[in-house]
Amino acid sequence: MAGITGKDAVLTDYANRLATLEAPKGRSLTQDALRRLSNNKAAVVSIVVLALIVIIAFVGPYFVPWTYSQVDWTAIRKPPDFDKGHFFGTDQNGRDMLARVLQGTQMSLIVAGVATVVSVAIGVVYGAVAGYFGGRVDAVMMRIVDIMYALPYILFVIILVVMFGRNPVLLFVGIGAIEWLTMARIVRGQTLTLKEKEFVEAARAGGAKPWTIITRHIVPNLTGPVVIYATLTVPEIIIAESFLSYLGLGVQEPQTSLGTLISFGAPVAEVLPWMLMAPAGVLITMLLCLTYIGDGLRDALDPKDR
Amino acid sequence: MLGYALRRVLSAIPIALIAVSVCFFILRLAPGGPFDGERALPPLVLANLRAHYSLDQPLVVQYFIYIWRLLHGDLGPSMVIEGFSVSRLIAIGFPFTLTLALTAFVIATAIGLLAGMVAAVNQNKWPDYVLVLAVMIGVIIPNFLMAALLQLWFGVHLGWFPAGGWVTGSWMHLVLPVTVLAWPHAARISRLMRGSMIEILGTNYVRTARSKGLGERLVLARHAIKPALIPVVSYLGPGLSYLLTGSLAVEQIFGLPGIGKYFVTAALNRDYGIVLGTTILYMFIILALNLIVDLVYAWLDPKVRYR
Amino acid sequence: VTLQMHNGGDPGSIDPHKVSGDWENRVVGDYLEGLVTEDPEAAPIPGQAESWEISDDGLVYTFHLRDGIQWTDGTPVTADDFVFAFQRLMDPATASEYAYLQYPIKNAEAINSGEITDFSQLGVKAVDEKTVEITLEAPTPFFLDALTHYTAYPVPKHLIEEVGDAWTDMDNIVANGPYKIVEWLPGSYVRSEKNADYYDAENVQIDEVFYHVLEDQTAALNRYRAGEFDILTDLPSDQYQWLQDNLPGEAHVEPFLGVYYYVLNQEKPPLDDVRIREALSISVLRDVIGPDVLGTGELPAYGWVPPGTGNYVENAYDPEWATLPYEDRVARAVELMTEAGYGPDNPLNLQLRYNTNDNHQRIAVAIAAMWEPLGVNVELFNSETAVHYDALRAGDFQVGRAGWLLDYNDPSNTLDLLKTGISQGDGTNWGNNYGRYSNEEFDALMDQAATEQDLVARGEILADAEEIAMDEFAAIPIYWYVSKNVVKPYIEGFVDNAKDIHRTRWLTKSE
Amino acid sequence: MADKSETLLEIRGLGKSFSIATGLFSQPLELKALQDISFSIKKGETLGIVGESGCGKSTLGRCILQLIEPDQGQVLWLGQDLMKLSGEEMRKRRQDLQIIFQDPLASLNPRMTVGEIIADPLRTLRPELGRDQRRAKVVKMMEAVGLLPEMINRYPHEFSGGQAQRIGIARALITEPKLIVCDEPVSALDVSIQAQILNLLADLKDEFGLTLIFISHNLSVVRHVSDRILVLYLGRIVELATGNEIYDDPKHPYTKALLTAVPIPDPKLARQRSIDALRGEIPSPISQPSGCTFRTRCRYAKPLCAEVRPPLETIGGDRLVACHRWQEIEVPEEAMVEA
Amino acid sequence: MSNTVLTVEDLSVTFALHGSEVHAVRDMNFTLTEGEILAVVGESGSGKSQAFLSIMGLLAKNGRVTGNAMLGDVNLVGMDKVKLDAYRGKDIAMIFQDPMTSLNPSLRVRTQLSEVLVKHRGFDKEKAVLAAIEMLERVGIPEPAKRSNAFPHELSGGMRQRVMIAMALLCQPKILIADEPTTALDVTVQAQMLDLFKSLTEDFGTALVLITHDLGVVAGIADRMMVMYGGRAVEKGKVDDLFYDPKHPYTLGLLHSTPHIAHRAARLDPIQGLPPSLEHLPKGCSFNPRCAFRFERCLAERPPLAPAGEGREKACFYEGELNYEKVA
Ligand SMILES: Nc1ncnc2c1ncn2[C@@H]1O[C@H](COP(=O)(O)OP(=O)(O)OP(=O)(O)O)[C@@H](O)[C@H]1O
Ligand SMILES: Nc1ncnc2c1ncn2[C@@H]1O[C@H](COP(=O)(O)OP(=O)(O)OP(=O)(O)O)[C@@H](O)[C@H]1O
Ligand SMILES: [Mg+2]
Ligand SMILES: [Mg+2]
Repeated sequence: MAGITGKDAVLTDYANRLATLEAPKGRSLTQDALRRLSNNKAAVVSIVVLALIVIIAFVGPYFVPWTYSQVDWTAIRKPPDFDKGHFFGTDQNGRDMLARVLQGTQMSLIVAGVATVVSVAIGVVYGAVAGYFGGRVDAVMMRIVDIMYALPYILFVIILVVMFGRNPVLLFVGIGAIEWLTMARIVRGQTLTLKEKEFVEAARAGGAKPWTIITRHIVPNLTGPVVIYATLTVPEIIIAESFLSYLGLGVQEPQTSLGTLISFGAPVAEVLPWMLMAPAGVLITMLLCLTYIGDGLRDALDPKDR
Repeated sequence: MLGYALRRVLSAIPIALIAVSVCFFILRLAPGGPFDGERALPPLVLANLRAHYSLDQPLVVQYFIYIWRLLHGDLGPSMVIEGFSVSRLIAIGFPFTLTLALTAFVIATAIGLLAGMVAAVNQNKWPDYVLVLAVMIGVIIPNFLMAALLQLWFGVHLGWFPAGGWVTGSWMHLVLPVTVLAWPHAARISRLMRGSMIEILGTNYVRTARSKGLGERLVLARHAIKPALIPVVSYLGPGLSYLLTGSLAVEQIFGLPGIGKYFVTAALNRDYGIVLGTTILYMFIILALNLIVDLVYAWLDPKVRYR
Repeated sequence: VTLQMHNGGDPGSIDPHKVSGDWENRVVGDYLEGLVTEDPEAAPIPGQAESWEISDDGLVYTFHLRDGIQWTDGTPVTADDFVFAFQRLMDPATASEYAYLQYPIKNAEAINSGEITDFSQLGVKAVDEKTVEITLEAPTPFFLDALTHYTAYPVPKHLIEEVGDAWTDMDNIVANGPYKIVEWLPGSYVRSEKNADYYDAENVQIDEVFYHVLEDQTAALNRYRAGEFDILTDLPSDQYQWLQDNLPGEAHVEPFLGVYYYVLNQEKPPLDDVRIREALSISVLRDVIGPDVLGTGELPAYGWVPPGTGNYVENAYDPEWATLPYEDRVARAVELMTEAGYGPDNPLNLQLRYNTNDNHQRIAVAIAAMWEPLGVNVELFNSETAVHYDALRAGDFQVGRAGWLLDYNDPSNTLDLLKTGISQGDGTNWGNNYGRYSNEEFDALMDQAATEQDLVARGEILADAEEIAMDEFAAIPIYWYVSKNVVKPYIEGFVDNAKDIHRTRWLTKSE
Repeated sequence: MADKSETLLEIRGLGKSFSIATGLFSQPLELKALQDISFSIKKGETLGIVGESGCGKSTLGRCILQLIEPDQGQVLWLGQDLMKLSGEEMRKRRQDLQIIFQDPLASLNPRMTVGEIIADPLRTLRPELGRDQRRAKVVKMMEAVGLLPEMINRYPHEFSGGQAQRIGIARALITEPKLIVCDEPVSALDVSIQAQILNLLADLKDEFGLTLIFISHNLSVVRHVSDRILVLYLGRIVELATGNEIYDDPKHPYTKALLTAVPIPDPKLARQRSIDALRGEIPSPISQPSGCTFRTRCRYAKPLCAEVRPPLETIGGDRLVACHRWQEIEVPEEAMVEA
Repeated sequence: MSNTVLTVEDLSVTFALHGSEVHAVRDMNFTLTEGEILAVVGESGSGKSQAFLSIMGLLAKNGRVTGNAMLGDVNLVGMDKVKLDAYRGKDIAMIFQDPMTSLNPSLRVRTQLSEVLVKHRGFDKEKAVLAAIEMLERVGIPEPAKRSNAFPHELSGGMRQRVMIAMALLCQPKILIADEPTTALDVTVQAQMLDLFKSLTEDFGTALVLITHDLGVVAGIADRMMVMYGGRAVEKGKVDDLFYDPKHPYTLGLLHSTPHIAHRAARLDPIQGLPPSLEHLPKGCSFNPRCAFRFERCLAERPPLAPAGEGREKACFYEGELNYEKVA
């Protein structure tokens, strides 16, 4: 009672000691989550592997004898050849696959990273706003999403290319435009139920603005599905990137990306297997790691799950 | 609720109109037309073709012509597949697409839910890790590669299933395409299910259910599934529409007669009629799906209200 | 006996006046037959016409129809059907893409372009029920060949008068060829059955044909390997070697009348400078493209008319630089570039446009690498087909990919591509001459050839024209197309030919 | 007690009904949770609200705070109708109006630590406070409600029911509001902590003129804290009087019944006493009885009661009662609680 | 009526908590006989709920339990979950403290009620629903047939609590653990519920564990009581003994801080100080920092729960008369 009125101020030695000695530091959900993430073996291994991939992708090119665009006329579509320094073989243009895989990994990492963040951010905000306000706002916002689903997005791509030429930033816009929709729907669905919870009412009673409620009370409780769907979005984005690049938006030859490499490798899986295995191997490893990290993160962000 | 549903159903028509209108004009912004191929057409031929499809009219007039026809239930001609009207193409291809998509949908949803639940119950134990691996393969490997690999392996090397094609009534022909379509869908479902299931399993009401000695299976089936389904259900609408529209690679690799490919190729070919036709079709499907999803929310969580 | 044929694309139509692709030709040529048809080697032989006479001046062809030929609904095929068909073909309202193939016919072009509206003035007449008389504008050495083309097929007049364009609907359609179409599942297949009423029916061995839609070549090969296809009409180049090793003799890769080339926009600098064009052309190491980059062994192209084209001189254009060692060519090219004012310090930046496709991309990458030593920086720019050709036509490019497959076996078919455009209204219609190459001498030679009666002389005039254009590097030919088929050993009667036409009626399948 | 003359809150003719969906296609039922509620509270006063479970007490609290929108009536805060305020203005008011929720756990955000939960209203209402200041306040507040500061980083599900309830109390108190709607604030607390909290509330009342609306089933507690007591039955006020009046001389039969049922913390007395619990059909708010809603369980009911709904009459001073027969009813001696 | 139905021995519950451990329950021992009503009172957060949750096998993920809880001759602690399900709900049922979160928000009340009967009694659905509705009526829910169709959020707090009660009673379990079952009920209904409990123990021999803070309730219904503090039982005995002659200072403190309906005191008299931290219990007796009667021994040594007179135990070294005035 000492704190407020001083009347019941008989805080015993013991309690006093506790209050001073334990002067507790605030720990946020994030710090807590990181600590708990570090206890999850699968996630930790995945983080290490993913970090290695990232490092190799960005540093590796300096140690590889060929560059990703260099043509070796003497080694077109050749399997791995250690004498010539084509450790992963060459493609039909005589370019070194290892160099290309490294460059492609770089590219895919950047694209996936940025586009995922963009699409998750848009999706979460959009969905939470629609779900929280409900009623007419929700109806209009969700019908816009529905329309975007129904429109063939290739059209947007074509228009974008024509209007703005090939600007790498547009790639993110292009991907962002398609990939946030489902996230928005999932988030909205969750928000619909979350906003009826009593703790949201409590927050309103505490004078919180709708925006505060959304960011502080709704969004943190969405982390589970959001983290999980985000890890599912990454592979989609990597494939979407290769498709958009194929259509002329985004990464252009001689630069490449994992998705593009795989789409070239797929038809020759049997005759030039090295063209598929290297990029597919990297992609699969990378995304599996991401999945386990996602799971770990979900668990770590769930306070009940220790 | 009924009123709400009615209002949504009625609003579908104006919304579909908005969608086609947007689509119509975007389509015309894109350079090139349906008759731009490798070879230049003689000018008169081109002019005649354009006249035949009213493309020589001012855009707004074309728009109104289209809408007028549309309101009379006519989706117009296809400009690339001249042998068919858009309605015929859809009438032929859609049942197939629907079969494929629904089969994949049902199977994948069931497998996905089950896998998600098993993974959630065994959280961070080996069945969990293995299941995650098994389902994620379906998302990680792009569908064109998956289709190619399955075709090569099961169609050519093992010869268990036809490597492609479609014979009416033959489920064998469906196996590989459905697998390719269903796998990623099952994966997404199971991931979402796992996550929300874990959350639900920690709630007090699951504790209550356990205290009643119902047995873990019943606890899951009756008490945990319903609330855990919400994020899954949110995905089901988009998921089914992915299955309906995302079958390009599957159709092209297995040579199937569905209409999923038009979603991509028609826009590339500037086949205005088909693009608009499929847009309308999908618009209605999506609106219907999302209406169902929204109604299901209210069933899953009775606190969700509709105005 | 059922033949499972891989047919590539989805037919857009099966109306002979509306189709344009070889995949449509395969279907249409099986159910309709013209006056003249193709033998296994794709040479013209009597079709619906039993025999014909050609007037001495080469202008009038008189065809005598066979007895007893009829549409599958029992109506006889008459001369009227042919007259009607040609009129319909030329009718501007039909908007037939390939009508121009029959422009040798008198007044055809005038009708097709709307100058003459009276269709009866077309040079195709029914002398009587069984006799068709065709009058030409000028003697045309390849006219019989042109008559094998689907644009010359008859159509059922009685049916079209009744149902119009809907005559190709599955409920209406009739046939006069060896097969009749019974099912069309867009996106999957077209199915034909043997036409029992066909005059040569007893020699037709295959009872049923599936023309499968499958654009993915690897998938098609997989299905071929799985035994689902008997014939592949295309093959993935990357797998050619594998096919030769594992299925020896089944892959048929043969020269085909067509040229793959890069157009150079000569309207604008820098490519209006012939030195630069020369440098770019001679520095392309063509020998590596077909065998290595593509893997199917397409032959290098240095000229404009594919070898083996009829009515032409052998090896007409064979530039001397082509035989030089590649290093010398590169050295020469560098020299030329220096002369033109470009070099390492002042690199030439070029945009290379191609339509989105793996093979085009590979070639573009390879050629960009070949140009690098000349100090040329290439920006690769791909776009979808519609946008690509839109840009080429609009002259909105520097270097662009294109290709030309001959419609009929005559050099004029390719050389016409380089003729100066015709002025039209306020601009010039350049047609398919995307690079806007223009040379009066060339044009004059082409006009001269058009009226030359003597085939040999004509051939030489055309060869001169080719030389003029190629010496000016009007475009960069890269390789000659090849036809690619994979045929199961149990299929007989499949004869490789330069037109890549293999009618089902000649095939047999031993099970 | 602080200056009582100022009327802080006045409720006029408040009504609220819920519609209950019974199926996809059937007409929803109407549940009248509150009807025609009018009363006022002066500054520094404590109004106890008692009544049967489900009679609308929580709903009333929520309506006052505009957490649910009443269908009818006015909620006047210092003469200003809260229902007419814009969202932004209402939010500003919230610093003065707080609520302690009945369900402790459900009202706590499962992904916030206790520290964050308690600090949450401060962050919105007192943004000028720095992090450390906020933390200091939170720690003080936790101590005041009997929570150990070392628990500051725990998540709600790691608490016992009573601890969760104290978190809710701390959250409501921390903004130093003028009025708190306490919905069963101490039901899950052991008597010692309950006493501590009640004392704390009393101190705040004395020092800052805190006004309370105190909803509870524990009549002893209500008696202890309340100046006046409002008795609700099926969404209507049946009696409103000062604490002493109610406890010493209940007028409404329902109030009487309530008082006789109060458990006594004395085993022998408790065993001797035969609780005359109310019998009879408990009416439902969906289909309320005609006339007096209590008549179905009232042992004094007469035919009149079924026909005419008794008005809320003023008797002696500020006292209100809604009963036709309040004057005739004698309090049975034995039912009264021995002192 | 002296058949022992439940024997709890050395029951301890700990929770892992980022680095430290919370010892929610330590060394708890008690027995329950048929038809007996045991009241468990004590400080909020002293481990009452967790002790019984652990017996039911329902601890949170970070919780761990040791000790024995013998139901007849089977040990519920550490029992395989599948086997446990044969007893839970049927032989031993629990009414949870937090009715809102303990009811499934997405299932109708009738479903949640009837399923126990289907499972343990093999009733068919309809019969089970009828039985459930009847039980709702017995717990005093008006229009039970209609209300059984409601979802939990449509019910008031007290109704939810009664639904919880109904749920636990449906199978007439041998042991009923009622964790603050009447906090949200008004007194008349509370009285009704207590009657119901009472008749249950009398008619069916159910042993009732009543966790509550309302000493009035305890006084009215319980036979024995157990007082808990800081995770331990500090005093056990007959209700009358403990009420009239508390032997542990904490029990005394509790009785003292109870508000009385008959007179309105200016201030209530709580036990001074803060409740102990279960992460770091004070050395010696956990109550010592707040105890007016402590002496040196209390600071150094923990008093064990030892017999103190007939049928009662206490954990306190102080043997003198407990009298506040004296100390103050
Ligand atoms: N999951 C958990 N993790 C950590 N500590 C917990 C957890 N659950 C409960 N506790 C702690 O265990 C102790 C005992 O909790 P319990 O719920 O048994 O208390 P209680 O005696 O029932 O109190 P109340 O009367 O307030 O309900 C409390 O101090 C609580 O903070
Ligand atoms: N959201 C809702 N939808 C439908 N009915 C509701 C809703 N909220 C409350 N009710 C109903 O309104 C009535 C009053 O509920 P309220 O929660 O105010 O009761 P209460 O007086 O607080 O009861 P308790 O003491 O049991 O908490 C109850 O009959 C309840 O069923
Ligand atoms: Mg309430
Ligand atoms: Mg408890």
